[in-house]
Amino acid sequence: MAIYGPVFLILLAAAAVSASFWTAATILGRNRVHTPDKDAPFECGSESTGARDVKLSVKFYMTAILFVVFDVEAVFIYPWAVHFRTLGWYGLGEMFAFLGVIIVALMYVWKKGALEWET
Amino acid sequence: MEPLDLSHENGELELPSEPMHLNMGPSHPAMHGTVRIVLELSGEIITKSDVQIGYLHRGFEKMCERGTWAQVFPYVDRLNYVSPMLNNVGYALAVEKLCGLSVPDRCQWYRMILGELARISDHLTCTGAMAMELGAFTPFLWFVKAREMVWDILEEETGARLTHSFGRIGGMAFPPSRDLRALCSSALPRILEIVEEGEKMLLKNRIFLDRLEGVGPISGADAVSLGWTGPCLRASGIDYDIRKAHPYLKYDEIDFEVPIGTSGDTLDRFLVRLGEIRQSKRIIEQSLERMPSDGPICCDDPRVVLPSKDDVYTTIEATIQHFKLIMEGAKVPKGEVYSYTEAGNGELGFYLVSDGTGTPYRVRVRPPCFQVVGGLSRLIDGRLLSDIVPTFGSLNMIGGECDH
Amino acid sequence: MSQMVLERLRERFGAAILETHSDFGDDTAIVDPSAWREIATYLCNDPALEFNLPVDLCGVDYPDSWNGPSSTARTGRMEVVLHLYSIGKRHRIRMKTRVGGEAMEGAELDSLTDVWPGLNWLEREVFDMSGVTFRGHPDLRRILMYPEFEGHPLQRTYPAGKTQPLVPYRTEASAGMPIDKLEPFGEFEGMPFGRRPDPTAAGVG
Amino acid sequence: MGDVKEPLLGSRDEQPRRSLTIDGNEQGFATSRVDAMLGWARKYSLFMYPFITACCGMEFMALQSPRFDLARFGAEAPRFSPRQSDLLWVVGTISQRQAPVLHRIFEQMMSPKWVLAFGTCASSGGFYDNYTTLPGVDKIVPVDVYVPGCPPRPEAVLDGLLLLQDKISRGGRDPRVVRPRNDPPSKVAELVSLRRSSGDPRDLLSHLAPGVAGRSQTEKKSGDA
Repeated sequence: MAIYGPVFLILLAAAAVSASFWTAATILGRNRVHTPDKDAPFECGSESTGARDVKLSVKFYMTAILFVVFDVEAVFIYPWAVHFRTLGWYGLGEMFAFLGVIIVALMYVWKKGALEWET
Repeated sequence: MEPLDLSHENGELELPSEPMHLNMGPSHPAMHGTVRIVLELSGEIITKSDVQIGYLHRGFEKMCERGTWAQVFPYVDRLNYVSPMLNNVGYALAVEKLCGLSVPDRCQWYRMILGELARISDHLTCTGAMAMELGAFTPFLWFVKAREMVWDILEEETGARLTHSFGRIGGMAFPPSRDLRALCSSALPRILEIVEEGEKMLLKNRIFLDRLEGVGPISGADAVSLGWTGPCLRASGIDYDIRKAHPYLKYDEIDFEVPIGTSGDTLDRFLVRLGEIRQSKRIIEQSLERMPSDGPICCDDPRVVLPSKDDVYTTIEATIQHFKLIMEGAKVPKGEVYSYTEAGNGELGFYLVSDGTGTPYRVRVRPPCFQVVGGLSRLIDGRLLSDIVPTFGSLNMIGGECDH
Repeated sequence: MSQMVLERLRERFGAAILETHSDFGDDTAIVDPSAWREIATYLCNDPALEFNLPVDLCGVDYPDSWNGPSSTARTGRMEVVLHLYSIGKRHRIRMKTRVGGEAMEGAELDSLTDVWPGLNWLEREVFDMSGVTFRGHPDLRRILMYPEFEGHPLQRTYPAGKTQPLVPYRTEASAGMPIDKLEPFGEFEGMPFGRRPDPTAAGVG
Repeated sequence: MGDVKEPLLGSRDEQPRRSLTIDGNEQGFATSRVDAMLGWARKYSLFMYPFITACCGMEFMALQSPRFDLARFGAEAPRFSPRQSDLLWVVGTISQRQAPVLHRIFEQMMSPKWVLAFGTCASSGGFYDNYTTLPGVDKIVPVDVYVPGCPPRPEAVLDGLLLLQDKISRGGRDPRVVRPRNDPPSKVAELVSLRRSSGDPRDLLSHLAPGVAGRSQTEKKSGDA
C-alpha cells in the first residue's frame, strides 16, 4: 500500500490546484454582465448562421467511434511492446491472438461499408 | 424480431443531413480583415462558397468628384496601399494622356525607379504574409525588415513611408534627392540577400510545398475569361505584362524578363512574385544609370504644373497661376480616356471623364484584384477548408483596391 | 491600329452602332442597348477580333439636371461603359450604351456573364453603384454596399454625405464626452471654389 | 478591489446606459495598493485583438517587425478571439458595413477592456467623409486612446500605447481626457539620446557610400549634441 502514497499525493495536489483555480475564478469574476451580444458565439464578427444545431451526416459519427475503439486497442499494445523481451513466446502468442480479434473486427467493419467516405 | 442489419440493396438507408454553414468572416487573420466567405461545408470539403467583399468600400469614386484633379492623388495612394507609388504613376499617366502632356525623360526614369521600389515592397508583403498565414512567422519578419529598407528609400525621397502622394499631373513633386543612387545601391543587394534567405527556408520545406503545390489551380483560358491580369495570370502561363505588351514610360528601352508560371497553382503565383522582385531590381539598376542627373522634373505647361515657390512669392503672374491652379484646379480638356499601367496586382486602369472644369466628372478605377478575387470561389469549391488560406493569400487581395 | 475593329462592327451591325470615335487613342463604339448582347458575343467569338479579356465595366451618370459633358444627344441617363482587350491580337475596344430615363426607369441591359464570367462581379457592382439591372444575371445583389442600403451612391442625385448607419450612434450623453464634429466643419470645408455646385444637394443627411 | 460594473453600453436592446466609470473612485486614480499592483500587472501584459482593415495595417506590420518592436511593451501577443484579448486595436477605416462587426467584437470582449483607435480613419473617419464610412470609431465603441496620422508613424503609435499604459496603471476609466505623459525636460534629453544610441534608421543601410552617409551623420551628431 505504501508504494501508492506518492500517487495519492499527486491526486490530492491536482484536486487542490484545480479547486483553487475554480474558486478564484468564481470569486473574482462574480459580477459578469451577460448581454445577448456577449453570449453569442464568436464567428469572425458576423452573425453566426446556425452552425450549432445542424444535422450532420452519420459517417462522421461512425468514423469517430471506430477511431476510439481501435485507438484504445492500440493503447494495450504499448505495454506489451515495452516488456516484449520479458514476456517471451507466451506474450507473443497472446498478442497475436489479441491482434487477430482486432483484424477480424476491422474486416467486418470494412465489408459493412462503415469506412466509406464518398457516399 | 427481424435482425437489424438487413442488407439494403435498394438504396442506402440514408439519414437526412444538412450541410454545415460557416462564416470565414470579415475579422479573420487570413481574410485581411475585409472579406467574408460564407461556406457550405460537408465535413472538410467546401460544397459552396459565397465570397462577400465591400467591407472596406470607402467611396473612392464619389470622393474624386468633390475636389480638383490634383486632390485625387491622396485618394489614389490609398487604393493599393501596399504599393502606393504605382497608383500615383498610373493616375498621373491617365490625366496626362487626357491633357496630351508628355513628361521630361528625367521624370519618366524617376517614376520607373520609385514604381519598381513600390512593386518590390508589394511582393515582399504578399509573399511574407502568405508564409506567415501558413505558420512560417520568421520569413514574414525578415521580409518586413527588407520592406523597411525599401520604405527608408521612399521616405528619403518622398517624405512619407507609405502614403507618399508624390505624383503630380505633369511631373513629380520634387526632383530625386542627391543620394538616391547610394541608397539604392546599398539597399537592393541586402534586400536580395534577405529574399534568398527566405526562399532557402521556404522552398525546401516539405510542409510549405505540400500546402501550396496543386492548390487552387486555374487554367490560362479560364483566368483570361475571368478578367485576371498580373502575377496571377502570368502564373497560369499567359505572357501578358503591360510593361512588355504596351510599353509606357521607358520600359521599352531596358531589358528585363517576365517570369511565367506553368500550372497556375498557388506555388506558381508565389514563385512569380519572387521572380518579379529580382526583375524589379534589374529595372531599378538600369534606370539609375540612365536617369539624367539634372534637368526639369515637371513639364513646362503652366496651365497644369504649379510654379516654383520663389516665383510665387516674387512675381504676380506666378501667384495668379498658383491661385487658379489650387483653387479651381487644372482645366483638363473635355472628353474621356482609359489609361492602364502594370500595378502590383495587374492592370490598374483609370477611366476618366472630364467636363472641362477643374473637377473630375467621373474617375473610374479598374482595380486588378477585384477580378482576381471574383474567381476565388471557383478556386476553392470542392477543396479542403484549409486550402482557402494559401489560395486567398496568393491572390493578394488588397481591401482598399478591391472595394475602392 | 484597331480601326479595323470599328469598321468590322459598322459593316456587320450598321444601324445598331450609333457612333464610333477614337478620341485620345481609345477606339469607342456607342451601341444601341437592344443590340448590347449580340455585339458582345460577336466581339468575343469572332476569330479576327477575339476579345477574350473583359477589362472593365462601369456606369457613368449623366442626369439632365447636371448637363453632363456627353457631346451628342442620346436617349438615356446612365451610360454603361465596357472595356475589352484581346490577349492574342493585343488590341482594345470600348463599348458604350445609354439606358434608363431621367428617374432611372427602364435602366436594364442583358447580362454578359455567360460570355465573360469575369463580368459577374462587375455587373453586380454597376447594379449596386449605379442602379442598372442586368437581365439573366445568376445572382444580382449588392456587392459593395450592405443589403439594407437604399439608393445607388454613384448616381449624381445621391448626396455624398448621406449615411445610413446600421449601428445606432452613441450620443454625447451616453459617451460622456463630445463625439460629434465641432462646427464650423462644413460639408464642403476645404473644397476648392471651382467645383461645380451640386444642384440636388438640398438637405444633406 | 473596486466593484467593477461593466456598463451596458451600446448593447442591442437599449438598456439604461451608464457612463464608463468605476463606481469606487470617480477621479480614476488607483487608491489602494491592490489597485496599483493590478494596474501595473495589466499594463505590461496587454493581449491585443488586431482588428485590421486598411492601410494602417501596413504600418501595423512595421510596428510588429523587429525594428519598431511592439514586444518591448508586452503588447505584441495577437489573440484572434475577443474572449482572450484585453486591448482592441482598431486599425484602419471602418465602413458602415463593418460597424456591426466591430460593435459585436467589442461587446464579446472580456472586461476590463480598452480600445486604441489607430490612425485618423479610426479616430474620426479621416478624409473619407461620405456615405459609406463610419465617422470615427467612438461613434459605436468607447475609445481610450486616439492615435492621429494617416498612417501614423510607429513611434506615434508607441507613444499612444504608453499613454494607454499610464491610463491603465492609474486605473482611470474616464473616457474624456487622457493626460499626456509628463516627460520632464531632463527626461526628454535622455529619451533623445536613447533614440540616437539606437541608431539612425539610415544605419540600416549601413555601408552607404562613405562620402555621402558619413557626412550627413556627423552633421546630425554635431548639430544637436
